[in-house]
Amino acid sequence: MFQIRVHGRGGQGVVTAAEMLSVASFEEGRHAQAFPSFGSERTGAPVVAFCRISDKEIRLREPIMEPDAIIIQDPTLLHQIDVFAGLKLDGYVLLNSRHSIEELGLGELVKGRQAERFCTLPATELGLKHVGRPIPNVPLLAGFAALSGIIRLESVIKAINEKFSGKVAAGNVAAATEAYNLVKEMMTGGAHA
Amino acid sequence: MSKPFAITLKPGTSLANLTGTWRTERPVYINRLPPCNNACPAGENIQGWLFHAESGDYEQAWRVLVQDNPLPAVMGRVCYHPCEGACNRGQLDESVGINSVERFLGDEAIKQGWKFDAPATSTGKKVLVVGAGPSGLSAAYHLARKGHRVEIQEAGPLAGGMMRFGIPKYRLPREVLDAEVARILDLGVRLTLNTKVANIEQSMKQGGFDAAFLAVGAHIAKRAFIPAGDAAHIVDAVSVLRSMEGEDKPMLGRRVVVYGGGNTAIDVARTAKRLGATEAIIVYRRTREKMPAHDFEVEEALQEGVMIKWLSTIKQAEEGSLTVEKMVLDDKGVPQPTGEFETMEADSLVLALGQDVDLSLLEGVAGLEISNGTVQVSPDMMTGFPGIFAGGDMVPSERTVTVAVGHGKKAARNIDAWLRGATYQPVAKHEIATFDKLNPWYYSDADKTVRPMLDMIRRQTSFDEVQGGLDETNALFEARRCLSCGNCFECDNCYGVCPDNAVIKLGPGKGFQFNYDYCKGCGLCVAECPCGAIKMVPEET
Amino acid sequence: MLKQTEGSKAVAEAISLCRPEVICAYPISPQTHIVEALGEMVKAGRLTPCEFINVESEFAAMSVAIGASAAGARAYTATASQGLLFMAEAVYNASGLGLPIVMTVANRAIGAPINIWNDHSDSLSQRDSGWMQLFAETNQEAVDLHIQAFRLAEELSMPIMVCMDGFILTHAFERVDIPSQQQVDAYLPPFEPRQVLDPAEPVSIGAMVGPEAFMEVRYLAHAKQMQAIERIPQLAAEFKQAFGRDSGGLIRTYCTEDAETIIIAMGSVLGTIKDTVDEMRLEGHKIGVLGIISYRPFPLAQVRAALINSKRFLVLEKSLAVGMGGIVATDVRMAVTGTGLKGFTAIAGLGGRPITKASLHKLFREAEGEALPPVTFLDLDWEAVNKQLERERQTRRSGPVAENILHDKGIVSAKFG
Amino acid sequence: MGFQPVKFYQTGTFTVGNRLLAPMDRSVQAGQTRSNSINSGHRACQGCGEALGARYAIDAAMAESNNQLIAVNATGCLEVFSTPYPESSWQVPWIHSLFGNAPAVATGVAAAMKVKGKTDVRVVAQGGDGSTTDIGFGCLSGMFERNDDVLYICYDNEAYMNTGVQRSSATPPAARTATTMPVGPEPGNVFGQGKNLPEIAMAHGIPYVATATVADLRDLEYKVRKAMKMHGARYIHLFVPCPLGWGTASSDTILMARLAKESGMFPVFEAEHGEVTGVLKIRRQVPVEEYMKPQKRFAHLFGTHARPDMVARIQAIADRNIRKYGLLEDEGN
Repeated sequence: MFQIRVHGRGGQGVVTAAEMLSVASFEEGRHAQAFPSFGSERTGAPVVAFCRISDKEIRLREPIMEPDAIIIQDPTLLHQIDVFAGLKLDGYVLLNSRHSIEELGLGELVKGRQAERFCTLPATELGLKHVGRPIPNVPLLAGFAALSGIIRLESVIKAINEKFSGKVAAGNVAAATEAYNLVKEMMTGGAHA
Repeated sequence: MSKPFAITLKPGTSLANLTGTWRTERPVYINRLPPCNNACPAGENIQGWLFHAESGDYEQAWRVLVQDNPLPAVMGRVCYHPCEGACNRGQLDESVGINSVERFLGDEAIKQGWKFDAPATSTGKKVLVVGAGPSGLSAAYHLARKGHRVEIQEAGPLAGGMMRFGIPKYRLPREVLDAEVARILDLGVRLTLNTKVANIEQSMKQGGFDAAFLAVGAHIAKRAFIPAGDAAHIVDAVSVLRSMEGEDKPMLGRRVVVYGGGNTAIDVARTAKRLGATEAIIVYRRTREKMPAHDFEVEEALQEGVMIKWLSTIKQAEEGSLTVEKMVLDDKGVPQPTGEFETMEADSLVLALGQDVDLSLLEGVAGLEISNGTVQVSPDMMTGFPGIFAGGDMVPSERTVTVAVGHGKKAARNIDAWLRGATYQPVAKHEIATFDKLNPWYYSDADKTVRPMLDMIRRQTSFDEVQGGLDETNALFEARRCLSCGNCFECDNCYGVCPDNAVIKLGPGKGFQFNYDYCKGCGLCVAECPCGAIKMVPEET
Repeated sequence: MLKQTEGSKAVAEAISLCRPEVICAYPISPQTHIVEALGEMVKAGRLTPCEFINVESEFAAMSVAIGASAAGARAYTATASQGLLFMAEAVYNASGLGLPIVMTVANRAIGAPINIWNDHSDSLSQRDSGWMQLFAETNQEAVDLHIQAFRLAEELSMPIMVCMDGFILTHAFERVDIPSQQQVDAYLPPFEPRQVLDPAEPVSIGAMVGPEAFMEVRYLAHAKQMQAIERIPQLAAEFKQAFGRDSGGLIRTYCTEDAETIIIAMGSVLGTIKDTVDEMRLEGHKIGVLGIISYRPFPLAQVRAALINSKRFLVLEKSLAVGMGGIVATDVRMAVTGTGLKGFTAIAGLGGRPITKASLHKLFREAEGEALPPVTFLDLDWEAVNKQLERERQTRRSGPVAENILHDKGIVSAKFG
Repeated sequence: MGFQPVKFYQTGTFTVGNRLLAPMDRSVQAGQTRSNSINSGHRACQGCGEALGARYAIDAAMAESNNQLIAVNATGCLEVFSTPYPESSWQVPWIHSLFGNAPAVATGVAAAMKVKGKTDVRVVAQGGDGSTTDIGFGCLSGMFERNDDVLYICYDNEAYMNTGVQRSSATPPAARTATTMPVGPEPGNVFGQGKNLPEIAMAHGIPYVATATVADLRDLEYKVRKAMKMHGARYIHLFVPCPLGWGTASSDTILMARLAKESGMFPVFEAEHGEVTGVLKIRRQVPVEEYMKPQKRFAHLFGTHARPDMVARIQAIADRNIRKYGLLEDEGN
């Protein structure tokens, strides 16, 4: 079972991200379970959502305390809450930022872990560029697909098309594709690593 | 559908619960005597005939009316309508114009040529009626309807009595009177005119009459002692009015003084005015309030220019002038002389001081009691001589056409019983439906219809009828102002206001009945009955 | 059709397939997504004929459902928590009148302190209302139970609550098989009311019943639920035949054949429990699970039969009878009366407190060792509680309890604002 | 307004029936075939205004709906006295659910009729002043706001009579009830600003709002029939005196309603879409004393410890109604 935790702020599509991740996994014939950190948060408040992916039925209902991957939609959260709590030693981290992990001062965190599993992506800019809105969730999902290989880009695109339609869907697909390629490029090019 | 136990009930099943057991008092439908009926000297069932008139069934209304009074067209003109004085509606807005509706019905009957139903049976008995005045005509009519053979012997040249020879034409057109008399005669009543009965016993024996009803009226004018010069022109009102029916009209001069305060005085004064008098002055001892004449007649006379000199007595009459003394009323309302005199000009003086009865036909009849110039009769209208009854002005009572008609009816009933060897048992009268028994809320506001009056010039110069009749719309309206005091008129209030649906409506004309199985005795029906036709009575204990 | 979808949306689709004729909606978390989805379906004309009524309160929601049901319409509503309490009078009324209304309860705690997260306090507070209560373990079961609920409710002419854990199920995206309309139509016949308001055949519904018949009426309601004990397994079996899935029934056992210790629970926590039990089984523990699906009627005989061969049981419940202990546990103990079985109660997950495998591992081991007090409060912060108790001993006015505890726990209350 | 103008016929339209009217112009209550929606054998007190008002109103609704009617009843006297197991007085399909939810239940019934295409079946909800102005107020307002196709009839007898005459928000100032006893410097119910439910209903802008009394049957029937001709939320506030609660003679029930209207204490009017379209004028104005004196609930304002000051304040309320609604003929309107 692969467990992902998504951090962000109300209004950034955090819950949607987890849900789309589960849909993408479902499209690949796997079981998936997405759920929010059921709360009464309003726009701007820190929000958490979860997603489990497994090849068999998922019965577990506890919150994800030891995630295999963490997606952070808003880098300002780094200074406010312990977004990395419980991250497994071999875990993935994908951060929405124009800056590198080092630039963000996360060098300490990466120590003793697999540095290639840490990555940043200017997702907000991608969202603005392709969809016209500063919503980073879809680019991050695609970036996560590239980073982790847990899901395929095509599955993310399927989830996008299930969630959106028309211009919004097309923009998101474009953003996702660019994000996917960007991360792939970074991983192979190692430009930031 | 199998319905859930107790949760769901069948409709209307509360009929099993007889709430009538809650009652300590029960409502009962009653009939109360309407005050109009009670006040009618002719005993008319006024409310009864108004009921039919309300629905526009005038013939039925007329038929109910003439069960008691054969002269509605006359009565609708000359009756002083005590019914209207008693009418409960008078306490609401104005009394119902009963008299005007009666006249409408009477006129309608003449116009439509409605006839009385022929008597169903013939008794073979013969009754002599002496006098063709209102009392005699009434008695003859009722006797005829009961199947007796009736002959009226009348001293005068025409039927009608005081209706013809006492009441001026402008109040009672003669064609109306003639029509109603003719209708009575059509029943088979025989009328013999110009036949003065000199001796009643003899006349009965000669004619083979089984009974007689005497109604000779009061045609002899009362005289007062007034010192008068030879040339003074003094006449009595009876003669004046009687002569109006003849060829030669009375010569009263330009300035006429009438002495008296009754309706006859008014009639004469108004007649004088019409005959061309420039001044018609009534001299009366007391005040207007004390005047026996009906106020509306006084009012009409004043409108026509008749003058009235109150608190005055005539002390002396000379040619062209009268001496009059001023009077004052003492504590008891009796006029007392003041010693102040004045002179007034007068071409003639008409005395209207009342009338006496010519009782000569009774001379020698055994057992009769005469006092104050009238024949005494028992409550069944019979004189002291068995088989001889009397009524109208010749017996002690108020002297009006309506009273006379009532006497005729009452006498006829008693004569009929006497002829059958029985005693007439009047139906017990119901309790009177007084105003406090009504719930007047329910009656719509509706002012009395004003009857049209002849224009003043013609009133002063002709003998055309002064007061007009109602047209059909007005008559209907007026009839519908009746409150139906004391008797159910099917307004459905009891049926509607019962919270327990305990009033059963039997259908049009059939009224209602209480369903005592469910009536809880709340009394709402009694309180909300407009006409007081329900009352609460205690349950038997 | 298999779908990856939100629990609420799946339930809404299931309701829609049941062809409800009147839906009453009043927002309260966490049931809102269900009626929102239904509202959209009605407005879009995808669910027709159906009246979707936005009422002014839960009390009105149930009342509208009562009126609709009494008039012969298939009626549905959903609520949670305070909403259920606010409609409580009408809840009792609906069952008293025998109206087969189906209502989703997205289980949520009852305040104060106000709390929107999951536990079972709400529907359990309506334990004696006369409504049947079926608890879903998964969103798939929530979907299936609703379909079965309409059939059962209408057969017996009694209302049913389908209970699903708020947020944990309602807001969870997971795989759900949504049946086809044909399948549901074949399983669920049109509503044939037992009593109906009809001008053609007037009846008076809701009469005042005095001492002479009230007990009988109540007994008949009880008898209906006893009939349901028979019908629920039959309907589940028919469901399996038609839909090919095990869903519903009175109880569901897991690894109980040789179990010495049996964990009893209701709702979604059964999944976490099963995972924990699997792990313990791998370590050789003789432990099993008994899930109760039908809380009302309570399947006394079935629970007894499921437990009779074990040595001990632990009822883990998301509810608390304050001043007493467990609510479900009381019923379970009645089921095992006279068996000599050792029973424990664990109160867990109140107000959405996560029930973790880690805690369950510890708890179950203690249960196995019979090292538990009769009532355990799982993951209770004893330090905070004791501090507060101490404060109260010392000062009459010790301040707001919740605030104090949050301070003690080092959590800034503003974060929860 | 109030009733079809009828040609003058002896009693006009004040009596229940009038044999001189054409049958079609007569009241429903005058008919031999009226529905008697609430049948004999019910257990209402002697002279109950509510039993009367309910039959008046529901029979009229039955007539207008061609007997296609379903009635919903709130808890209260009407419900208790009409349906004690095993007997029901209702001859219409009828349901009682709770004290405070009749409007919502009616909404549900109406929704069921709509969804089933039974557009000819109409729904009436009814309750006393307690259920209407107090406990069921929220549901009523919701029903109004949604403009559900329900005619709601409030039978106002100005207190909780079913439970033993306790104050409701419709209880008039100074009136004695079991919870507003005639003691202290301000005996009886408080002088508050009142809760004018018809006006609150009007504020919802619903198609029709009317007040009526059991003393003006034609007016009541006219309003019920008019309301039944319309669709959407409609409200009729019907004044029904209670002999028990008011301490009046059982035979005075209608008189009390009449005096309430004639004194101006209970303005009778109708409104469409929030605007007053007609008032029933006072026919024979009476001072409020005439209305109050026969009622034991006001007895403490008269007699040995008379409180003319409080009576004057009540007269002021009536005067205000008269001004506000133009209840007198010469006051325009």
